[in-house]
Amino acid sequence: MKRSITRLLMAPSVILLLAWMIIPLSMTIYFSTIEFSLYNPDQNGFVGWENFEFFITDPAFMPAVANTLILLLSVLFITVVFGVMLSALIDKPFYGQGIVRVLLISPFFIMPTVNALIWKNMMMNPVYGIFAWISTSFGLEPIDWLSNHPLMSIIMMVSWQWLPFAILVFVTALQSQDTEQKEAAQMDGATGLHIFRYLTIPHLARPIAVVVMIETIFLLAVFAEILVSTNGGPGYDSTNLTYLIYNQALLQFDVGTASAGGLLAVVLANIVAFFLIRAVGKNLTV
Amino acid sequence: MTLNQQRKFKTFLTGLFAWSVALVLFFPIFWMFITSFKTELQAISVPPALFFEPTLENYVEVQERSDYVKHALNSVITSFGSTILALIIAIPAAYSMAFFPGKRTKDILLWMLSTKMLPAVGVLMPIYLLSRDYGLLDTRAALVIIFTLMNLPIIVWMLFSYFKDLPKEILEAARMDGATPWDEIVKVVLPLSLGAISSTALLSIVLCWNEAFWSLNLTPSDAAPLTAMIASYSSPEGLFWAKLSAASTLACAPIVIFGWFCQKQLVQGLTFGAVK
Amino acid sequence: ETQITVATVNNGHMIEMQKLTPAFEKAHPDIKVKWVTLEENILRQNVTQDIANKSGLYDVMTIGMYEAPIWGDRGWLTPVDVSGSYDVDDILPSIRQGLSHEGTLYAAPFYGESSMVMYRKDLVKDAGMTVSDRDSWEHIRDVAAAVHNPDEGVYGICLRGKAGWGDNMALVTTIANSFGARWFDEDWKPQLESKEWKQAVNFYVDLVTKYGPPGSSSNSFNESLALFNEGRCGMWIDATIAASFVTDPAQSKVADQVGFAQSPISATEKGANWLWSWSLAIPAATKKAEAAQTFVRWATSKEYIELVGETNGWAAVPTGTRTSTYENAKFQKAAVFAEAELKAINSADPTDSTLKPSPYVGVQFAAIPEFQAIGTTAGQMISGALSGSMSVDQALKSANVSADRQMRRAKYY
Amino acid sequence: MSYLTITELQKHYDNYHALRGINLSITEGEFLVFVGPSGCGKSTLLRTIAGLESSTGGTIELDGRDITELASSKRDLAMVFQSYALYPHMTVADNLSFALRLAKVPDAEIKEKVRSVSASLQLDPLLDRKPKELSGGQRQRVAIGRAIVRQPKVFLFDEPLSNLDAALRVQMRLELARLHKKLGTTMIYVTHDQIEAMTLADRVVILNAGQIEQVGTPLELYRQPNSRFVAEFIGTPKMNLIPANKAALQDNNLAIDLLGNQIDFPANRLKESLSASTIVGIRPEHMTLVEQDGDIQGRIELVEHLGSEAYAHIQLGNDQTIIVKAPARSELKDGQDVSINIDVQEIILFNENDRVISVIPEEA
Amino acid sequence: MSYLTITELQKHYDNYHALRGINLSITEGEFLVFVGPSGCGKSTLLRTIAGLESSTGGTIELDGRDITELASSKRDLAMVFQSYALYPHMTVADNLSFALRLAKVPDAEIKEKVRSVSASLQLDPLLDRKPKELSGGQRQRVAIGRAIVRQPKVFLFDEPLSNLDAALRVQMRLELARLHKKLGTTMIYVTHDQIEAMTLADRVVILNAGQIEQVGTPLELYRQPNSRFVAEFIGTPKMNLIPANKAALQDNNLAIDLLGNQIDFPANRLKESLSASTIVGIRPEHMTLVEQDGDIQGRIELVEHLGSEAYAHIQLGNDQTIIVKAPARSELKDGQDVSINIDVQEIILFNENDRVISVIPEEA
Ligand SMILES: Nc1ncnc2c1ncn2[C@@H]1O[C@H](COP(=O)(O)OP(=O)(O)OP(=O)(O)O)[C@@H](O)[C@H]1O
Ligand SMILES: Nc1ncnc2c1ncn2[C@@H]1O[C@H](COP(=O)(O)OP(=O)(O)OP(=O)(O)O)[C@@H](O)[C@H]1O
Ligand SMILES: [Mg+2]
Ligand SMILES: [Mg+2]
Repeated sequence: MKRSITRLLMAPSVILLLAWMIIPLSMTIYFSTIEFSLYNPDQNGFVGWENFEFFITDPAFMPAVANTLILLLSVLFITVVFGVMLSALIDKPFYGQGIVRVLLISPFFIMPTVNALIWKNMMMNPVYGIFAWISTSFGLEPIDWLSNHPLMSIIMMVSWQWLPFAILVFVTALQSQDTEQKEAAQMDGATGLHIFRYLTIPHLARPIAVVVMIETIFLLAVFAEILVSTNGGPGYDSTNLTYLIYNQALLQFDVGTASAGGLLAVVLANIVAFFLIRAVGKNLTV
Repeated sequence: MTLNQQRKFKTFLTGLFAWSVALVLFFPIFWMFITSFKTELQAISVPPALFFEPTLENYVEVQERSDYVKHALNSVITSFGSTILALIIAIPAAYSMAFFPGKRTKDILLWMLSTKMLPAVGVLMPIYLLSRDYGLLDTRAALVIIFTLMNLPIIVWMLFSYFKDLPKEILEAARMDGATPWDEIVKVVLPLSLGAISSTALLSIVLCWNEAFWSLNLTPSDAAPLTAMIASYSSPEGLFWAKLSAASTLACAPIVIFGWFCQKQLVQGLTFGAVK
Repeated sequence: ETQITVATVNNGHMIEMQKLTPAFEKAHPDIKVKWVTLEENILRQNVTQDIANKSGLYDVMTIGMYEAPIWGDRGWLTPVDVSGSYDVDDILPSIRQGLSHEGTLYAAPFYGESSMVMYRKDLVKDAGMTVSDRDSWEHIRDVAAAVHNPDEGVYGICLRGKAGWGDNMALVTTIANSFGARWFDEDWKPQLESKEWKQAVNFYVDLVTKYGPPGSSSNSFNESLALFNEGRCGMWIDATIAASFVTDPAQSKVADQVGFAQSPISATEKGANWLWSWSLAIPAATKKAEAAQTFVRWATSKEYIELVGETNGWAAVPTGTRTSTYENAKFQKAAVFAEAELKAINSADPTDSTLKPSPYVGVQFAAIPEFQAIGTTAGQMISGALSGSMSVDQALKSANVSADRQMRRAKYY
Repeated sequence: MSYLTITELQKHYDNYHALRGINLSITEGEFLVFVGPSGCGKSTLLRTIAGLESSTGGTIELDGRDITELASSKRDLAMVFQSYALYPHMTVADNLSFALRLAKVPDAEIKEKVRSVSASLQLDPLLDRKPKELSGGQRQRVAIGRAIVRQPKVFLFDEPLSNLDAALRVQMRLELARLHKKLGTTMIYVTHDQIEAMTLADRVVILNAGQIEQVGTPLELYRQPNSRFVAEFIGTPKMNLIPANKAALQDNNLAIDLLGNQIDFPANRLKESLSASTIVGIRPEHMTLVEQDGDIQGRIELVEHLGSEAYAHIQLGNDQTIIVKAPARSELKDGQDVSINIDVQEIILFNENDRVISVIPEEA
Repeated sequence: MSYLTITELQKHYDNYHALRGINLSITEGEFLVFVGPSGCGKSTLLRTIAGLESSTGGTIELDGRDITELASSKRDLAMVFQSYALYPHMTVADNLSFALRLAKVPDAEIKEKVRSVSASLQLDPLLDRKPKELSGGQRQRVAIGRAIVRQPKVFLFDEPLSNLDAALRVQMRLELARLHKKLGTTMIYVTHDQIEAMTLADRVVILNAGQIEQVGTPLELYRQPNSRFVAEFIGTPKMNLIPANKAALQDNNLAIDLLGNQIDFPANRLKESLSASTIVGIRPEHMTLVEQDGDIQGRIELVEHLGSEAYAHIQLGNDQTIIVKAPARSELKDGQDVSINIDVQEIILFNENDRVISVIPEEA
């Protein structure tokens, strides 16, 4: 077919996304160079790099970057590892498989704010939460999740949300695994564990890449859970970059600094994406 | 134990384990559901009240306070509307990328995905100002546009991956039969990829349905979807867990049930080109 | 027919107001009211964006004592029409003062609150202690120690710990005030590293860690309320509005055992209890100012309070705004906490809340735009100190550095 | 002495009775081929022997040991799959050594075994490639290599050549035959290609609907089929089957009325008495086209020239089409009337139950 | 009169020159078959004719019109794909009528055409099924029906039978031949199965590495190959090629020294003079095994019994293995020494460039 037609077909998507990227981005770049606080909308002189400097020198900045990465990597790790194991498990036939699947994927459909509220108030509360109740029932000291392990608590909530997504993708992928290969391995003397290790995991390489890619996009943007449960605290222990920007933009109404932060986040996201695409990109488009 | 018995026992163990994990993971949702039938006092009682007289009081309260139907309708319209719009825009692009790849196709695809890296919080103000200037604040249109653009890259990508796995010969056969590109898309590609399209759509709908940031900032009132409704039940002064549970149950139920019904589709279509 | 959009916070009194809308619409058939009810944080974001960008989505917005003077100063708000039957003089003077800028009332108080001590009479008595009307913090600590019995699931004292300028910092500021501290000196230099702050925060952290429930660093009003109503707190120092919840048998297991007292003091009485009011304001950008005024006047009138009293019982009326409410015999009878609450509110003075002189208005906050950022960061640090992830000195130092950055950037000096 | 003995083997799927009592004994070193139409249970039988399916009745004994309940990984059998089922992410070398590594064989020994197998199958230049970089025939060889390297007691093959193109199939078939000769290991081979069955097998097992129809050497099956099913199944082009109207015994000969013409059949070859409706089976290569006065007449519908020979498709009086093998250069024209001579010695008769009622003597 | 004329057709892929100047003229109604080894460009040529690949040089003319640059949908050709490429979401009836509906043919006419095609291909009972509910052969028929219904100028087939099993392949091959006879439409057929090529084609085009090696009728190619490539490619089992040491002219005969034995070859059949290294090509069916005193000697390595005949794989003195066709019942044993007679009339000689240097006369 003619090149021109293929271009024409792609045009709407490309143009829209280009606009979606360029217009806000250029406005953001503009805002990041002026003094722009919602409380003083009339003062908007050019300030150069000041907003960036202010954002980077914020004592919360480095912890936020670190937390962003820890959150990202931990959730990726948890969802991929448990996702692979659970999907391998529910891929085999057993009684009530359909219902188990439905139950397993349900958390993915729950709104992030609701997720955080449920976990914070009903699960993790050290006095009247379910976890505390379980601990005390066993005679243990309840863990004060949000105070003592704030980032881990956030990681748990986010993982709970995204694990089902990983399971969904992996279950789909497992359906295409060649049964004859597994049988061949069986004849070769492989146990179930061997098959999982030597056949299933390599088979899942590409779906894992997909899950990592998509989750990364969303995990870099996590903030609702933080806002609802810990407000980024205690200290900066659960502040991530997105929450820090949120803090600037919507708690302090400092649009200039928030824009600068936003741009820095784009840079960070692209650095992550660069490594990610290097690592898994080959798998994505082949 | 005979071979058969061994296998049965293994199956039993698998089932047992899978069931336990599923129940544990589902528990928070179950608990939210249960809590929605408690009084506020029961909701915070220690140890947790397992046996209690269920009350519908919370649902009545939600019904009185919020126009659930309006919010639900907004959610449905914005998530379905933007998904349909995004599909309409994405399908031709994915088709052209999958069946007529050029040297740049891969780069374009990765670039598209990278537009998703823009943190929403960072560009809130530009979008807010644009919406204000074009009179889009508190309109469904604003959400539809934003959701569409937000999900477009993933939709293009998912469809692209799937289309690439379609047997090329079928399209060639259609071409030999005299089909134009339009015929090819509408009469061959679309019917063949219904599974993928519906799972893509489902994913997009779920993401839109649960999107809270833009809906809270741009459409808090008339066009407010269910996520905004939740915001009127979370953390007021006073006990709120039971009422919040009821509101959350109402807000999540449609999409969860929808997801359950489409689970098969979702599992079939989420291949991301992984099935060869 | 005019339709006005009212943005409000999702607290109980506002919900009540929403439910009573038909009464208003009946009295003013040409006005229709549309409600946007949001959680506090989200509401604040929303209305701030709306008003700062002049988007004009809302005709009436619910704002706090923090915003009213700042926004009034910016000219973003239309002054409240206090003419005629409105009886502006009935409004409690400290509240009125907090909502005014240069003598003009920019927001009509819907309900007001201060902080006070709520305690379990039974537990305190069993422990052989007493709580008097205005104790020192040291005494409160001793009572907490006496009542504290975690094995039985009872904790000595429940206090806010969740980071946020309106959350933990509201309480911590009042403690600091009573220890003689202030946010800024006369030159707007942040004073968080002062001796008084250190004393106060050390005391607070010590108290909560020793006698507070687990998880305090993520508790705010609601979490404490839940604990208290479950019978797990010997004492609770928080907003006066809590009084109506803890005495409500439908919500509280300990409704008949609650005693009230004024917030504790230490070096000074000044600023020992906070002052806050949720109020209705009319953005300057609205095109429906007239209808909005009508609504605001109705919702914050004596008649409205009466309406609630008659409809839902006098224990449920919005309090802390008008003298007349406290003079009402029916209210006095229904609300055991009436006296304590009025006393608390009246004793707070937003213009003079620190021992040493300070340049800002506000008891538990400073009514300047930068305070949100400063207070939020300080809140995070102090909750960090509370959870043990840093020392008090470190926390205050970080908070001070951060505040200094903000003030410098805003060119205060 | 039987090496692998299968007794009354049954396999029920949920709703399908796939194996209906299979009895078979296989001697050591034998090359046994299962053939039969699609769905007859060949794969099921093979997989049950392999332990990949559990049997629902009967026993399997290997080398004196009952392996019916043994896990497949412990049976010491190797299998080559139709799809080859190579491990796609491993190199050829890793594919070959996988089973040995699992069995924790010492590295040096693994290396040695892989080397020897790869040398004998000419895989040396491919050892570092991944399966997707191999051609069909090469994959096939790797799959076989993977089986050989373990030195199992029995090799099982499930249609190993069916994914290859014709030329390669011929070549691989020969290689398999050579391999069997060299290794001398027992092999069980499933196919539905009867050329493979005929050329490879020591004995062929013909399966039909979950039961054994006949077991025998290829030539036995070709020349002395038990039933019409076997007769039709074995031989390309297929055996022609012509219904005979009447048959009467005259002297020592049976006079069969074949479409109006009478042919004489030596009656001493009859196994049982004739019934009214007899079917005459005659293979294409046992008929010759003659100018005139042949046993039956017909008209040429189509001639297929294969170069070395030709197949004439001939329409008979009863509208039936039969195939006759003709020499390569015969000048046959479509539409031409022809006369056909039948080699009566090679005729096989079937009764109405499709069982054979005549026998071709061992050496004619 | 040429109906489809291909002139100097070139096709470059990014990094591969797939067609290197193809010249071909096809008359109306002809059945032309492209054969050649895998990767030689058969599919590319067919797809270029179809317009599915754009050519990078040369022209294609159909019925007097230059179609080189025309979109495939406008060329009025129909194609049957190896994978059938049926529309999986449509019923058989919809598959058949799809092209007609696209062309906005009136409903009544569509109905009529589909009815007639489905009747002639016996698809009537299947019309309401979806492709996945059909067997391989049925799918095949639907794919053909889909092509027929449009009454195109030329049918293109790309290995349409290669996904079928052997028995079905034979049957479908016959159906195709009948179809061609009935419709009389020009057909171009790609296969790598030479039996198909031989039996179906009016003319066969042998492709090799993007070029035409030889064009001719099946028997021409079989008997008078131009080159060793063609000779080896056509005929199963393959032609045996034995290097001849010396050759000397004696009287009218050429004395060829074949592994020490001398055979006499009629010199009048030589097209060109002999070079030092000559290769003698002889097909398996042109040799016979004799007790003794044959032209050459060897030892039987392996005998494949096909029932109707047998292939003897014989190892010669130079360690080369040749295949000799033997009668079905020959009592050949592996390892037995044999003597072989060669039908000298059928010998074909090749020079060191693998071109033919002798010719078999038209009628021997
Ligand atoms: N898992 C199963 N569940 C139910 N029926 C099955 C199952 N596997 C096979 N069958 C049925 O058992 C019968 C025998 O199948 P099998 O695969 O052994 O046939 P086959 O002889 O190998 O055929 P083919 O030549 O097509 O491979 C078939 O009718 C098939 O439908
Ligand atoms: N899209 C392409 N890009 C590059 N090279 C190609 C492409 N398609 C085919 N080729 C190359 O062109 C050559 C001819 O391919 P073609 O498919 O025509 O072979 P073929 O004769 O049909 O082989 P087969 O019998 O295997 O189908 C092959 O070497 C192939 O690798
Ligand atoms: Mg099979
Ligand atoms: Mg091809």
